[in-house]
Amino acid sequence: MGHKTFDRGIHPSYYKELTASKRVESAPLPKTVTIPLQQHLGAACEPLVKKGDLVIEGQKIGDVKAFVSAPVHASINGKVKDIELSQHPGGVRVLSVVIEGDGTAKEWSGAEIDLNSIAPEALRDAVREAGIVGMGGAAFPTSVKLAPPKGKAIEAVILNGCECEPFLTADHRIMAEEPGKVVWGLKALMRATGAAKGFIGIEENKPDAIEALKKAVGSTGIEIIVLEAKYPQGAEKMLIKAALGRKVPVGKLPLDVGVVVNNVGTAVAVYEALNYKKPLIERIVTVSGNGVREPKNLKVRVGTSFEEVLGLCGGITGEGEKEVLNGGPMMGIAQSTLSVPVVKGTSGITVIASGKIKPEKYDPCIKCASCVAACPMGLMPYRLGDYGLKQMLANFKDFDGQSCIECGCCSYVCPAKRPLLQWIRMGKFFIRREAQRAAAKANNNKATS
Amino acid sequence: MNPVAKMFLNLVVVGALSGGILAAVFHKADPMIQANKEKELKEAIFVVLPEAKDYKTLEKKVGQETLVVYEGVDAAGAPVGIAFKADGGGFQGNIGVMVGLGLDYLKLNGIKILDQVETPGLGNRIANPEFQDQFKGIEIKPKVEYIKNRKPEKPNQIQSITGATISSDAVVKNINNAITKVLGEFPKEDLGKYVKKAAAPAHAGKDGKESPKESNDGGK
Amino acid sequence: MAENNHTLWYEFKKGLWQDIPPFRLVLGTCPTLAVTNSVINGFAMGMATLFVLLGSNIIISAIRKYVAPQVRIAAYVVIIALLVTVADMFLAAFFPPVSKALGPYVPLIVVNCIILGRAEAYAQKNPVLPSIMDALGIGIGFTLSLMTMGLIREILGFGSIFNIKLLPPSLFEPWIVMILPAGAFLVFGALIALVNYLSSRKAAEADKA
Amino acid sequence: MEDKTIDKAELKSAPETPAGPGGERLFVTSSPHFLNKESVPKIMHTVVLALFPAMAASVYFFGLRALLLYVICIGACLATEYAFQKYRKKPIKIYDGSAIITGILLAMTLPPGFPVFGAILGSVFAIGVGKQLFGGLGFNIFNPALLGRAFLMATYPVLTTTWVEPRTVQKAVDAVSAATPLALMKFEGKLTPVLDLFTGNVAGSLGETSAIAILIGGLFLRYKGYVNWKLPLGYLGSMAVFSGIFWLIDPSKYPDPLFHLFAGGAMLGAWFMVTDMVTSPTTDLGQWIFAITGGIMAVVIRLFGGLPEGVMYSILFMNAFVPLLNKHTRPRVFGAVKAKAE
Repeated sequence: MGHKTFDRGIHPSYYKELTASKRVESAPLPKTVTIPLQQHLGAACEPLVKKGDLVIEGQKIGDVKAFVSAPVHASINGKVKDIELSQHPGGVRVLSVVIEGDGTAKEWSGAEIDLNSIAPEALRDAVREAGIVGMGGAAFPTSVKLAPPKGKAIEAVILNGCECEPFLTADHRIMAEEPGKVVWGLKALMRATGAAKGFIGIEENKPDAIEALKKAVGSTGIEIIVLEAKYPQGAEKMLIKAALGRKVPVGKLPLDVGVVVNNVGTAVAVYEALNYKKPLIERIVTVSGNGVREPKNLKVRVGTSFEEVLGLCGGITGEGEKEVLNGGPMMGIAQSTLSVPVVKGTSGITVIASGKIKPEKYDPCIKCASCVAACPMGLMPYRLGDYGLKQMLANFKDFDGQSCIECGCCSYVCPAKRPLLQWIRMGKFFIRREAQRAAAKANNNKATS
Repeated sequence: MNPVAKMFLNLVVVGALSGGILAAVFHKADPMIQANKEKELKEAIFVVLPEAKDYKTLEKKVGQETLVVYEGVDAAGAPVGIAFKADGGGFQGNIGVMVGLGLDYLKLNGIKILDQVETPGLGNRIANPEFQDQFKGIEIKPKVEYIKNRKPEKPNQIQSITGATISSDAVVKNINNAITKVLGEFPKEDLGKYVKKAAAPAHAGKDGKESPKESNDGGK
Repeated sequence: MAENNHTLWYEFKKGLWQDIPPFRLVLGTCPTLAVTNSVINGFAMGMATLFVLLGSNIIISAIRKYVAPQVRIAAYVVIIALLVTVADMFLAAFFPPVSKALGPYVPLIVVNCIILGRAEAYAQKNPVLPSIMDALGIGIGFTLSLMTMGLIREILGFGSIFNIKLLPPSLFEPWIVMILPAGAFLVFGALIALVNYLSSRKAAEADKA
Repeated sequence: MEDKTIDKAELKSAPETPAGPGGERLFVTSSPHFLNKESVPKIMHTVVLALFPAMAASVYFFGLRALLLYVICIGACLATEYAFQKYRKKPIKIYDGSAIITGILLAMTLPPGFPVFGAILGSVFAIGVGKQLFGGLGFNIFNPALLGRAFLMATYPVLTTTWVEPRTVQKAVDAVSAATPLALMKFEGKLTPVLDLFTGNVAGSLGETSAIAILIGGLFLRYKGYVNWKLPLGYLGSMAVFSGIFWLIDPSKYPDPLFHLFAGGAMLGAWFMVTDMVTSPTTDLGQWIFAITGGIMAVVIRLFGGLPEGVMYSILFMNAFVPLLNKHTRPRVFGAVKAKAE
């Protein structure tokens, strides 16, 4: 205790000891990869290759002109087998390029370049070209974050090394094993945004990472902020509040308080993109959970199927129903099939065995206020849940339901096991649909008049 | 007909007829109502002054209010004691007590609770005979006192009702206050001076009207 | 004036269940809550109300064609006030203990919504005979309601019916709360629920048939 | 009406490659996929456990009669709960422990010599009117046990205020009735030694006499995390401060704060009734207002009201304000802009 933090939040059991001290292993080359053309928030890419084309590792295979997007690259050498709709771990089906590998791989290396020799604009372009997106899970294109709108100055870049999700240790290992790359990446991000200050926020439960980074930072002026281990410390808004004491206003972005937050994994990707000219085709994935025989931290090519990755860890084990999650247990998305590929935003694959963790029946709300005490956004989830479920949308809006960041703290703490977050999502969904319908109606009216 | 005139006529007719009927009913009923009140008062006085067979009403103006005291007389017309009402706040509302005081101005002849709205089953036990009878023969000097959960030891003590201390306390307080007032204003030797008029032997019908306290009760 | 075709019997019986004032119409709740701590009080209050209601319905129905609509409420109120005063005096003269127990609630019949409500809703639109039946029905329904309240409250609150002790005090400890206003609300709520439940069941059965 | 969601639906309808290894179906639910181990019955049963010290103390001080009252109240509460759930065709949930708590708390507010029929009546009212008529667990506005106690207070005013001395100080002869420390203070101006109040060696309701036993249970609950520390702290704190002001003004007329905290139902109320989850506010500010105002109310009733004890009515009174407090003391949404100037 005594470390900086934000208000409320929860202290779940972390189970990080399963993989926290396991060095990252490189996964063997996959035989085929399925690379979705949309692995980021924003516009989907158009395919740049055709069926039957030969591609090499790092070759751009999809891009689009839109500002909010990032190109995708081939992650292995081989031949384009197919371009088809395929299940994305985000839950939808998107157009994907299937590449059959030829078993060869490329070596990526290069000398550290002098940052001062590159213009910020060039840095940004390089980041975009490398297809770098936020690697914490949300997969927001990094280049967009680095290009603030005119009139808004960025004062500080914060690297997010909190990794507050239970089970996940990918960021932890990155910081412990490659602190130099992290710090260099942060400097590059600072140069790209023109920020004077750089911070790295780490939770107190990763002492070896803190130690390693402190050594790497030396006297560069970058500050390492040790934060309390609490969920959701890694949520952007919470991190900014904890580290700098600034609150991002409702409906605004970190930019509005002069801050950009990036994941430590992103910083390493930036390092490799600038020095090795290596696009984002590989990432570190924590494979853990009580349903995995041998939990591991693996360096995996984008496009490798979950089934293959799990196979490298001894496969699924355990009794009862199993949930395979893209991400950690708090915010991860459950998969209906193991054929989904690892994407740029896959920070972990968590397998929860025994579906009993989530009972089907829930009890009436006893107004214990646990959810109110847990909600990092200062909402009243027990009410929002009711309003969402009953579609009382006016009340839902009045109680600021749309500020929900879907961290799941409310559902986690609820002693009555009420699926609060699910109901809040319903509320948000109905409001969105209502707005769409209203817009459609307005359009129709315009057309007729 | 002119509508305004019709409205006017309507109201006049209805009003006049109603007034007439009311006057007629009042003429019949009022004596009986007054008699009922008189009877009630008389009964109360006779309870607290058991030897009295009739009473005289004594009045004295003290500032704004008029103090009323009833002097009980026996069959021969000789005074047997005085009775007066003691009002005051109880636990929930007013408690009205009729107090009978011996002519020696030393001992109570008895009391009767006239009105009370104390908690049923608890405070309203002040109206039970067990409680009221305790006051018979109680000395009023220096003042009436109550004690809890024990038998009274001194001649000026009564035992309060278990669990209804506030109501018991209120009764005792009211009695003490009223005694102080009456003893101050109606000294023993001056009693005769304040006689309003000799009590009518059969129907003391008009007496009630002269007592402001009683006409207040009539409004209930 | 629209005159409906209901039978006189219908006009009478509707007040006994279908439009029973305190429970179905939720009218006249003030005396229902205030004076029903014994059957006798309920009965006396009900009878006083019945008398006023009957009188006002007869008079208003009889004069309905002669009163200018603009002043009708004023005229009705005068008539009702007259009847209430008469009732009050009658009770004070002949039944002083009842009069004392009912306290200010007899004069308050003037503002009882049932009286003016029936005058407005019924008597001023209908001839004398149906108005009498209406007043009798509503009045008796009201009296029965008050007596039911009084019965329950007296049994539980005093352990007696018509001031006759049912059980020796060693066997039954009276529920004081039933004599208090709180008890009136509890019984009133329970009876409204019961009446609603019974009529909804009746309606369901009627639907089935 | 053309809807964008339709396109998505078409995509989803494309054939799926099912399942995991060996064709096993995977379990798909919405996040979070990880819940803590709390549950309503667990909370309730822990509260029951926390009530044990006070129950044991009352059996020690008042004998087997106390035990009988506990058994009767718990049994009657469970039976009423069962009857209502059965009649309303709801799932029978009498084992969730909430009715047991109501039964114990109700018994704790009764005098040791309270008759059995009264205890049953109070239990039926507490669960029936106080809880099930509102819709069952979680929907009641008032603390059911206190509502049952208030009903008994109005129904049997004599029986609910007839106390006996604890066995430990009873004189050889049959001591029929005794006065509680608060009644002694109010009507006779006598103060009971704080040590006796603390251990519970005084006349009073079953569960409220022994401050130390209640404190043990309360702190155990706090340790378990089922008591929101703001509520007992706010309630007892405001009682102490408010009564302390009067004590400082005139120590001869008003008792000291320690007396207020340890006498009567203050401890029991503060640890087990103010903290009732269902009937206390859910917001931080609301909880403070609820607890502090409740404490002040209790002292006001004790010092200036007609009754010697004010804890029960103060809590019931504040219960009525909980929906209002919840509505108007919503926490500040993270990053909320102060004034919506636009």
